[in-house]
Amino acid sequence: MAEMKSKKEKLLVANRSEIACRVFQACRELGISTVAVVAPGDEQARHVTYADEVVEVSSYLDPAAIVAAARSVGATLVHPGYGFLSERSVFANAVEAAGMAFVGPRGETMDLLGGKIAAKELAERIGVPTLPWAKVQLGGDLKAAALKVGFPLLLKAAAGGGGKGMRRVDRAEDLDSAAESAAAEALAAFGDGTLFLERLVDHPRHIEVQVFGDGMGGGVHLFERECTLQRRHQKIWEEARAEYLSDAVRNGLHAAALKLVCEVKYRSAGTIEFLVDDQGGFYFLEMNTRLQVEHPVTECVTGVDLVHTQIRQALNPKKAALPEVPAARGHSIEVRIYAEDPAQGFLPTPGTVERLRWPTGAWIRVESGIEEGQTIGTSFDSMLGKLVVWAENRELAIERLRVALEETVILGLGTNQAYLLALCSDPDVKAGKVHTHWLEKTFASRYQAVPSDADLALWSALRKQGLGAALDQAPASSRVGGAVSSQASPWQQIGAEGLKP
Amino acid sequence: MAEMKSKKEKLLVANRSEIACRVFQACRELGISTVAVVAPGDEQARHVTYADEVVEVSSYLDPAAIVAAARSVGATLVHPGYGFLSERSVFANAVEAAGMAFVGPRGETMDLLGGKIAAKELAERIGVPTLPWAKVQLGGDLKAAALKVGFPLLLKAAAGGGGKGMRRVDRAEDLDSAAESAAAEALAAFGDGTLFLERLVDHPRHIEVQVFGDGMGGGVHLFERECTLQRRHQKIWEEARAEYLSDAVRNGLHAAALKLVCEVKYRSAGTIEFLVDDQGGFYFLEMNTRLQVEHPVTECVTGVDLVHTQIRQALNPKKAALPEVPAARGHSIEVRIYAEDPAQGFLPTPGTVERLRWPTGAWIRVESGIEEGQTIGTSFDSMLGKLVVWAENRELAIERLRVALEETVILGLGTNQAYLLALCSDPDVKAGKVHTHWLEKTFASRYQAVPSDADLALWSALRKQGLGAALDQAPASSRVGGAVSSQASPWQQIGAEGLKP
Amino acid sequence: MSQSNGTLKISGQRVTIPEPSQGWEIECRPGGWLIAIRKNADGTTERRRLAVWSKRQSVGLILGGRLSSFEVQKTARAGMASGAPDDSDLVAQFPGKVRKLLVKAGEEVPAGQPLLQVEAMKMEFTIRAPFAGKIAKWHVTEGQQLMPGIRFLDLEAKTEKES
Amino acid sequence: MSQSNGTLKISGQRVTIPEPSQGWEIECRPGGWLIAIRKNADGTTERRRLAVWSKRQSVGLILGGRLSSFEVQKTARAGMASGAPDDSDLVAQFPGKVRKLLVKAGEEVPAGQPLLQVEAMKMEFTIRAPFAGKIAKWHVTEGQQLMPGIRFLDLEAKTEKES
Repeated sequence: MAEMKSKKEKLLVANRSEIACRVFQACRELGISTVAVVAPGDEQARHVTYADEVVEVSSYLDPAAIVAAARSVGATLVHPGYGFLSERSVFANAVEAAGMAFVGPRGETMDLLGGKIAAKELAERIGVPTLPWAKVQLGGDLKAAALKVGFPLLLKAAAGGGGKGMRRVDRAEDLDSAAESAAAEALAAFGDGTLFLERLVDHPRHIEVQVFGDGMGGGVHLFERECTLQRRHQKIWEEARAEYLSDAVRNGLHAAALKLVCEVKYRSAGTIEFLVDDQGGFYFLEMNTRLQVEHPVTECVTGVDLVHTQIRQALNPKKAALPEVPAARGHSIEVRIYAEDPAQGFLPTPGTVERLRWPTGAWIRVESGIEEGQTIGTSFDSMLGKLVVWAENRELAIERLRVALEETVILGLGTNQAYLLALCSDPDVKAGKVHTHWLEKTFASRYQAVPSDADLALWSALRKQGLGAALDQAPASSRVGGAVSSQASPWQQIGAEGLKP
Repeated sequence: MAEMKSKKEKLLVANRSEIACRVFQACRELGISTVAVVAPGDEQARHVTYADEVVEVSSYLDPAAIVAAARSVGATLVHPGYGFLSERSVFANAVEAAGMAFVGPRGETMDLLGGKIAAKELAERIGVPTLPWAKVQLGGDLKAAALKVGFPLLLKAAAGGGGKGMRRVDRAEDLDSAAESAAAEALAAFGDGTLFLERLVDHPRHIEVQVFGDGMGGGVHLFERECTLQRRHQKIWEEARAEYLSDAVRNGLHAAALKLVCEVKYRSAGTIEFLVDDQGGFYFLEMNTRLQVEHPVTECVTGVDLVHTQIRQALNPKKAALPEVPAARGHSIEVRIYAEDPAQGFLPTPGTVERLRWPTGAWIRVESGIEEGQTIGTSFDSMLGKLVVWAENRELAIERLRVALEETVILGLGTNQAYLLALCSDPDVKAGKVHTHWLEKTFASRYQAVPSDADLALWSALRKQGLGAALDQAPASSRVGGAVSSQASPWQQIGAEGLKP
Repeated sequence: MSQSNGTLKISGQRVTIPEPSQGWEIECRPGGWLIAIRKNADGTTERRRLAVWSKRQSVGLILGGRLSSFEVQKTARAGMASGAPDDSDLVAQFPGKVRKLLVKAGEEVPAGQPLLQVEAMKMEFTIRAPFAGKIAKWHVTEGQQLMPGIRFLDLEAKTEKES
Repeated sequence: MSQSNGTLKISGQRVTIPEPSQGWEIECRPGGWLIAIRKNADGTTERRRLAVWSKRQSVGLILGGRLSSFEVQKTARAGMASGAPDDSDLVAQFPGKVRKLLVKAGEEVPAGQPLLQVEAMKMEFTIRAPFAGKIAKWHVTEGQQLMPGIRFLDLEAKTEKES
């Protein structure tokens, strides 16, 4: 620790909101001064309040602007967070070229593993099991490739993520039209229309392994996480460790992850994602060459501060310091609180955080991305923060999460709080009988957005006693309520099918 | 877990504020409904907001009133918290007589260990080292007893705690007058004037061992805590585990603690306090037959939820369930935030919590006893809440605590926040070169209550720009500023000597 | 349920506000919590803790940790033709971009028919006809930036009564 | 330091408010934080984050996590005899009980002489003479309950100038 204080290190976080604040905490604990970047429209964001210095940049997605900002304040380290430029080798390389330490993997590793096809080929080469898959040559014999892979299958964008440019195909006849629209979407989203076919596992679980590499061929794993509860590939509930998983599968996943880390001489924190089917088979999906949103659950069960470990490594890369990983203990769950309405196809619900009161208590950890009074727009990701709990077992962790959610007060805009709370008491969630489509296929119909009559009657009583008197003022907006129509969301009835699966 | 849900258990907490809320969290996680009691003048307290049911009682110190309250709502369990009736056997017996489970030790154990003299005699009998001591028979040959014990010595109240009825005596001549005033003070405070003499250890450390007994002669220890940073026997900073302690002393403490637990067939959570001198000697002081304020630091390093464990045991006492205690991990520190001004002899600083914002972040745990808008008076304990941090080692834990304190916002009344923050950067604290009188003897003079000129100049600039404009209103109180007098605290210059040592 | 208490719009669903339940005493407590206490006939007391925020029509209500945010619809004034179809859903609620118009002006569409696709927050949404009718006029073009309050199109309701 | 900015009372110590430092731009940010930003000559910018609360004379200031709560003393108006000794410390600040009167009416006492013991919050405090003088009259008796604002006694300052 002492050697760190000699020359004041300065770290710029090329990210915003919650993850920027997480990295700032780690820096302040290590005596490192912090620099925030702020893009137009994000002035109110929480990370801007907390940094020691702030530099305006044109966009969080502009590598040159961010490197220039870092140089202008004499930053010695740059942490990319997740999303944005975190997996763009051009950014990592530019940071290192400017003589600053990039807190993450090398640019070349991102290129090697960023492309899903390259990553699959690498995995197969070192014996890591992958799903039956095939490249798609436009004009090539799509049907033959598809038959090799077998139906049902997924058409996937090689450069994509988050469900973009993805189409499910059950029958050979639908191949061509699906491939055409998927390629168009992928081209629009990532500037790269290349696709590949991948066998579809019916009720898969999404299990990922947290790894940390010393950049010289050495590495450790920090056990696995389960992120099966997703909606359109957007995770909202993550756990460590994965319950209901045989030791054989668990050890197989860890070994496969380490093989990859050592093969590519991976540096810093990373995550290797797998699909696990219900016959104990597991298949490599992709590697995220960055710190994940859900890293706190791994920190809770291992006691390892992943951000400290990343920063320490970046400060003296020669010293191949790998974290000492003790046996995992207990169970941890994280939920992501979003400004969105799950009962309206997860429609964004922007607004102002009029009242904010995070829960406090034993083994309740809050990663806040907002402050009271902050206006949340729609130009940036709508995650408001994360609630993370730990308990000695999964059953208690779910109860602790329920109590933490019951004590969370975010008022002034819509959030998915009630949806997350409903998950805590769902029998399938408790029994682990879920898969990556369960939220959309099963839970969507169970979730009741409208409060019970008794609750509404109580609110109605409050209203009569003048609480929230503001209610009766004349309506400012143009909408004068007319006939009762069963259809009618502000953006219409946007069910799941609003977005192609 | 399942068997608990069959018949809805109901737990009444015979306590208030922070510890009541801590127990409520544990109950809600176990599906047990909660009952709060509220004494006159405490209506605004936080625990009253959080309970499922609330019963008014004449006082938190009236056993009959509280047992009646518990029966009136059909409570099946009663948790005493700390202080108040938690170590009064009359209360524990009354609860059990009324057919309710007392979440804590049996009344008879309290009698056995509550009296300091009885506890010393028991400890000596089972070979637990104690300081040289002697009973004081009023009119008896005080001088002879004192010579046996040796100077310097402490005159202590047998029934007392918290520094009441305690006098340091360095010379035989001062014995009689000190004994007379100590006895008077003890009689007034605890209705029992019996005193005893105890050898005074010069620079002692206060180390205590957390224990849990099955009530049938079995028990476990959950390692030790260091609570050396005290002011007039009032702890403000506690750590687990105790750094700078040889394994010999550590193991000796644990073994001694377990001997006592098994001897008295101790039930539930308890703490055995020792004084440790700088030659590796340790001496039994007393046993606290209750859950301690500082229990969270032990929970953080072991992962054991002490309140769950107490409740589970009380629900099925037959099943001699002892917590599984894994190896301790990392280091945890708790600080107590009080509404008091350390620069004025820890003068109470009541007021209204105009702004409250607890810190959030990794491994930061908040046990809050207040809510924004609550008025804090002087009729109850002035602890506002506790900040607890965990980190992989002590050095990092202190840094994490510093950051958490830097992010704490409690405005509207005075607190000891700046005093605690100053402790975080004190070289003696970091090096562990402290003893139970260090705060008063050494730190008091180091602590600077007045902000730096630069900080005041900045505030002055804010003021000029109209922020906090209210400042310039006419003064409501009678005080018209006159000459500058160096003396002048609202309650005069109340240094440490305001209270006899 | 009587219309007198007005209606709410929760997650796009219209709900009639039920009769206020009786016998609640409300206590405002520190931390902005409201405690509703009701003594029941059987001597037990019911105690609910909630946090409420409201400004003009919008309400945020947290009860037992369940957040519901909704809009209170003013009860239709006596004079208004109560049957007028509600076309408030054809107005943009927040910033976004028009991706694709799916129907042409003049076309007849049934209720629920997808009209256009918009993109907000890196996600795509389909706007459907709130009622059957004819596309009178488009007010937006593909690729156009959207701000809250911009009307997409005019949709003339079909003559026969809404089902 | 000039008296013009008035004085503060922090933890019982009187402090003269220093000249306001120059060049600060203040930004009010969500969460009630105030950010003071100052561009220094060497091109670096200084950025301090604070939380402030104030009502009438009392101020709560958190700067870098250091809370200071203090009272602003109004600057003495020109007309007042500036030398009048400040006997504000002879008034109870909050509820408590008189335990023991240590001096009798009519006695001469030096500054700092213990006058009475009071008990508040299960702790005992000694009230000392803020300046040398004669005990003119006691207003409280032993065992009497105290409420903020109750004056303990009248202390007549000695004639010669305060040291």
